[in-house]
Amino acid sequence: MGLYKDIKNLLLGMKITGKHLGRHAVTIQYPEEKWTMPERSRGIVVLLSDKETGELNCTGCLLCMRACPSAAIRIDAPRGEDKKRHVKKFDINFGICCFCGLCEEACNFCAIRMAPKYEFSTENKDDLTWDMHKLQEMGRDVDYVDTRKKKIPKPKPAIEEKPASETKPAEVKPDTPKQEENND
Amino acid sequence: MTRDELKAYIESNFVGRMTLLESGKVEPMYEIKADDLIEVATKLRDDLELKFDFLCNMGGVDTRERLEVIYNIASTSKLHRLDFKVILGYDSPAVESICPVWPGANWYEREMYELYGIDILNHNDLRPLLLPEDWDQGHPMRKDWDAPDFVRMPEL
Amino acid sequence: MGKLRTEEFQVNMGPQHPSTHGVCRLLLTMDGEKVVDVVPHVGYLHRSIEKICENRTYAMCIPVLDRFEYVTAMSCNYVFALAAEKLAEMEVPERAEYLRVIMLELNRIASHLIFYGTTAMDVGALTPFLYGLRERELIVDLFEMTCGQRLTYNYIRVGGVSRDIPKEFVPKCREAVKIIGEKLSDYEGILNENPIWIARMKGIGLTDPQKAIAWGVSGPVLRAAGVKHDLRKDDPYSIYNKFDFDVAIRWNGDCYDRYLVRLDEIRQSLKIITQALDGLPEGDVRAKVKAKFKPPAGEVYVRIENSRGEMGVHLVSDGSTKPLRVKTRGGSFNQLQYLPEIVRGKGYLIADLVAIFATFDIILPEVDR
Amino acid sequence: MPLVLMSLELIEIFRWAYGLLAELGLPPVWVMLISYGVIGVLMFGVLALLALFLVWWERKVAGHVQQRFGPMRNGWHGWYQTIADAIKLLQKEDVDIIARDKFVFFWAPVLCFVAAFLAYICIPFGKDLIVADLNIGILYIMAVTTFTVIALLMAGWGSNNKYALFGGMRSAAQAISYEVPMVASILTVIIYAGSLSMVDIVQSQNSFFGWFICRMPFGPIAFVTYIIAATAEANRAPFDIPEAEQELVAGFNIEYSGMKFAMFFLAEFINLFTVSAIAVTLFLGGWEGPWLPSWLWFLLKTLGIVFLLMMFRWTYPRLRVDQLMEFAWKFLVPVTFANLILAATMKYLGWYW
Amino acid sequence: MGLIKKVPVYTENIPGGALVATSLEQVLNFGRAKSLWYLLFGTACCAIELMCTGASRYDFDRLGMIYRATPRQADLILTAGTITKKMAPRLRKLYDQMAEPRYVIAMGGCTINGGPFYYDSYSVEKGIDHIIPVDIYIPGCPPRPESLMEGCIHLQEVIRKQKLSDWQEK
Amino acid sequence: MSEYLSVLIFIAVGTGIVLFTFLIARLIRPRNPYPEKGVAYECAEEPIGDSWIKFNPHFYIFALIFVIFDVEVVFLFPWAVAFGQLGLFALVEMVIFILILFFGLYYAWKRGVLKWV
Repeated sequence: MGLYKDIKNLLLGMKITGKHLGRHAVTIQYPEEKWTMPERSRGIVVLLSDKETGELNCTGCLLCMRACPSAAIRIDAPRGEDKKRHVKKFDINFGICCFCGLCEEACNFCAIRMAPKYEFSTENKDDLTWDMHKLQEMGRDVDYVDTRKKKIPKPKPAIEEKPASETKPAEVKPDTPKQEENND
Repeated sequence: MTRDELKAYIESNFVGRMTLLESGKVEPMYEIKADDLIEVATKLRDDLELKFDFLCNMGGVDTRERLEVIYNIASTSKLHRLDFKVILGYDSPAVESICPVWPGANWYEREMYELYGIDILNHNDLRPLLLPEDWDQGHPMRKDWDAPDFVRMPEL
Repeated sequence: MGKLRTEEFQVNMGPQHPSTHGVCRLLLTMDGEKVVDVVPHVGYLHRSIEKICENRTYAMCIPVLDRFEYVTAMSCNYVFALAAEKLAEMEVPERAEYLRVIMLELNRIASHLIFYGTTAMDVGALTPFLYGLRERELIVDLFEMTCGQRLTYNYIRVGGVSRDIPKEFVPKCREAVKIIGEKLSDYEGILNENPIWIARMKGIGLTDPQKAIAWGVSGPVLRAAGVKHDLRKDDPYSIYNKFDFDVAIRWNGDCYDRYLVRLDEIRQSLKIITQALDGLPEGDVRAKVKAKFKPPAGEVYVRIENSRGEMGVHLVSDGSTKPLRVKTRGGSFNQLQYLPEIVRGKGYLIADLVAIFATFDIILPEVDR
Repeated sequence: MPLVLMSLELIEIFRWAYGLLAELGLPPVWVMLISYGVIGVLMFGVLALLALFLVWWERKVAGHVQQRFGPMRNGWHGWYQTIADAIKLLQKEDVDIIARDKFVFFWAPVLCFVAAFLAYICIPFGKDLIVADLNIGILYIMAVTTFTVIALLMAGWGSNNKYALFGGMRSAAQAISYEVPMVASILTVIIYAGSLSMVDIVQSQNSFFGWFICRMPFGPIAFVTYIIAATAEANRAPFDIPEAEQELVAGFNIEYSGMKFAMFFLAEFINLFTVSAIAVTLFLGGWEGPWLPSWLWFLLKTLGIVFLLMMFRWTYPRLRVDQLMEFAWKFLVPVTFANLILAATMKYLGWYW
Repeated sequence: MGLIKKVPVYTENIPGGALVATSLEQVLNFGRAKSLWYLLFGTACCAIELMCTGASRYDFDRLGMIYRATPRQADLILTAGTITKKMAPRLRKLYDQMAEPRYVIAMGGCTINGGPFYYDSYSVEKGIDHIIPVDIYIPGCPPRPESLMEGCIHLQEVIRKQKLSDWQEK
Repeated sequence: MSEYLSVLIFIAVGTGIVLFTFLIARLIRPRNPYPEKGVAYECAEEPIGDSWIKFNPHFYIFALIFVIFDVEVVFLFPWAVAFGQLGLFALVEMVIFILILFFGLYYAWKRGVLKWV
């Protein structure tokens, strides 16, 4: 009896593996087909630019630098004559960055964002420290909802922005209390 | 036992041996004298009302003023929990090993010995646990510890 | 044949060994194929997380603690957030609590699926490993959709969770729950009653409940030895007392029971997730937390039921923005301590040791921190 | 044209080539030497290709069982993946290991391969398609393939590594334990075939119901016990304890790199094919079959058995070393010998068909 | 031994010799690139992603990459996870024990620079390039399986560009 | 006997080809030995003690039992081949032969020899 049961269970195992043999693989064949990254994916940190002027949104407030748990962000933004900060240097070392997304949450100016991009292997360690321009370049094609308060929306981009704001209401909502608290 | 019952019970049964501290936020936190540790711990474990048979956690704390050894104990049958600590000074801190009471303390004590430099008396095996075998730079978890290649987080 | 004695010799198993799940070094004293003694050497992954946390603000600690136990990073997030909340005596919105429970339970399943896979692999069956990871991907997808990362989530924060779930989360989660529930029968069919599997697992690595408690062993390892100890029931945190679930328990305390307990736990977790999804209220997901979060001075030890046993944090605050001391506790630490006790002198073979190590489900970051 | 292909018997090519060689007017000994030499080289080529194919196939089977693909990026479904592996292994450094037994270490892979290779002298690939129909055929194969064990033991001993030593010891103990039930299962067939020659054995099962697996009731038992023992002999999971990755890291070949490792790898897959080929010859009627040419039948049947063994590997957990031994001595040996006696009795009584 | 290095030198003077040398180079490089067997070496979080990459969804085997448990047969170390000061000599040992040609991919922040453990950590090695030569760096904490595969494909491209004459340098 | 010549030729051809591939590999492979590389691999640790040790003697007991059975099998082969012509006497005799051996196996079993450890 025991033998019969054992054989039955051994065959059951074969049946299960055999069953899978006929099924289609779940594999995503990476270089040819790619997994569509969810928009919240924290692939890489980028700097966002203004949609119209093309200039960096960053105001050099250093909030992200202070929020970074691994101190991967280095900003040099001295105050100019007009008492405003001008971003001179904005380096992120991706060899230190822990991709936690705290910088994105700290930012009040839609300047820094985690973008769903991931292909950045290099042969040289120094290439992993990205400067302002590279970060900006990477952020060019990142779509975002401009929630900065100082901007007065012009009629033209407002129409374009509408569908974008509909797609990610969930993302905007939790950001709202965050901004308030940072203004304290 | 509920928290208040536990407090009352300990107050009546451990007079003068366990001092309630204010720092405990949720569970009661007591202080035990270093030389009284084993006896109190044994009693905590063996008392039929308490039955603290489970050592959750223990470790050293450096508060910049003194060293402490914290013990978090629980009971798997009575489902209550308790914290206590032993307060030590900076010069030659030492505490009795509580492995005879809770054998699970073994590695925690080894870890404490190497990271905080708190000597464990009557512990039979104080080999380094976490640090490299050839470590000679002192006790890194102390607040004033420093080493040539130790990079502090920049104040931003 | 006890008279025939041979030389005892020592073999290193690890730090780089396929079945030590990371970088544990087991120094085996062997007599032929028999393991006479085992001495674990740890610390190869000692990353000084506790020291790092002492120099970070409370918000920054959470990403660092993600790496404390990366297989169930949600639990690490949660246990620290819970400790900070207890210190600050903070209320968390109900929706956030529900989301936390969903995430914790999903992560528990993910962890147990890794356990299922690695254990099967350590015992020699290679295919279940991939089946386990295949279903884990579904859970990882959900996490990525919600918080953007696959492994280090930084999702559960002090005062709630970082973001609300996206719209498509609930249907996708239900689907994943359904699929995993269905696939469980495959998992069981391929291993549970397999005579080879039973021969390898039954009666191996017996744990004694009293000793295990004394050594601080917790979680599924303890429950497999017949101790009904589950912090979700015994010391309920979050909103676990709202859900109806059973504590998975077995009585023999061998490898096979530890394996079964974890499979049962997957079932119970699925049950909890379904209930939580059904009862998910609307509302805020995060309480108001000041930018400079400063809990009052004091100390607290909180513990939760992780997939590897009791996970706890002893958090000491001196009233500044940075914690004074973060003492973490992971289940694997005690279980690895206990491992020599059950192997020494029992005459187990290397293969048994591998099976015991696998079913203890020890992962090294929890031990080394 | 397809019909012609279907009736294509490879042996005709060899006969024609042999005829050419014989007409050259060399002394007969030379003709024989040359023809065997050429056949040996050809056989090596065939086996190398076969092993490459089997490795690829194994990876594909594993992939599909696990709902993935296996090699995909080198050619259609990665068909030249294993060729890349071979080229890679060819240019891999051969690590000089300190304090080993150099002689043993060097010759172990050679012996391992040669032992696997020698079995192919009397495996009938098709009708008349056999290198030499030795009259002790099956006994010879059994004897020769056992040398693999010595090679593995040598590898384990020569490596100066404890894990390798474990692997070598385990493989020796395993192989000798499973040799007995394997031979006993084979003997059941031999009682009926009345000959040790592989060709005779195939010819004695001339119809489907004449296949030894269909001879009730001992045939299926002998077949199953043979397959179990053969899996163990070929060091395949669930009996792959000599190289159990999770226990012994890589077992006996732990210190081997480059071409020497490749020889073990090659021998493992050749052995896999050998045991399947023997199973086909003994139990499944060898090359017998309608419509298709005989060598194709043989190949198809053998690959079927190989596939079965692969499925075993990707389904079952691994037995522990002592369980493995106990299974052999306490279960397989009694069962196979009882089966042997049963078969002999039935043969004597004439209750068979 | 080392003869292959001289092939370009010998074939220089023969007509069409360069072609032979190049095609030989290509064939050999093809073998090296397309059959990267990686050492089963994972220390921390990245090891889980490495496991996922090997699993059904991403399937490392597609790239011709299978794991070997022993360094003798491995071509590639994927340093998946933090390398601490205690582990560093062991990593060096593993690298030493690998048969050449051998390659190293530094996977994840911890191995590149110490990652989140760069500051305030007393026990983490700040970059494995102090210990062993690294070919490819993959940022991420941990890198996604796709990033890892991209890094491996990158490495394959690097290997395929190698010249016969400078093979044995590393 | 000409068939048996093939065995010799195959041994020569097989060994030759293997050595030939070794030679080819020797020509194109890199070679860079240094002392650390040659250390025996033991999970990234320095090996403790010698690896050539006195191994568990049970292994030899298995070998002994195997030898007994293998000798038996050698007797069985001609018996099996000629079984068709032999008749009842051969059958009974071989059954007795096997039973005697099995008695030995049973004895070993009971003495606990058939345990790997």
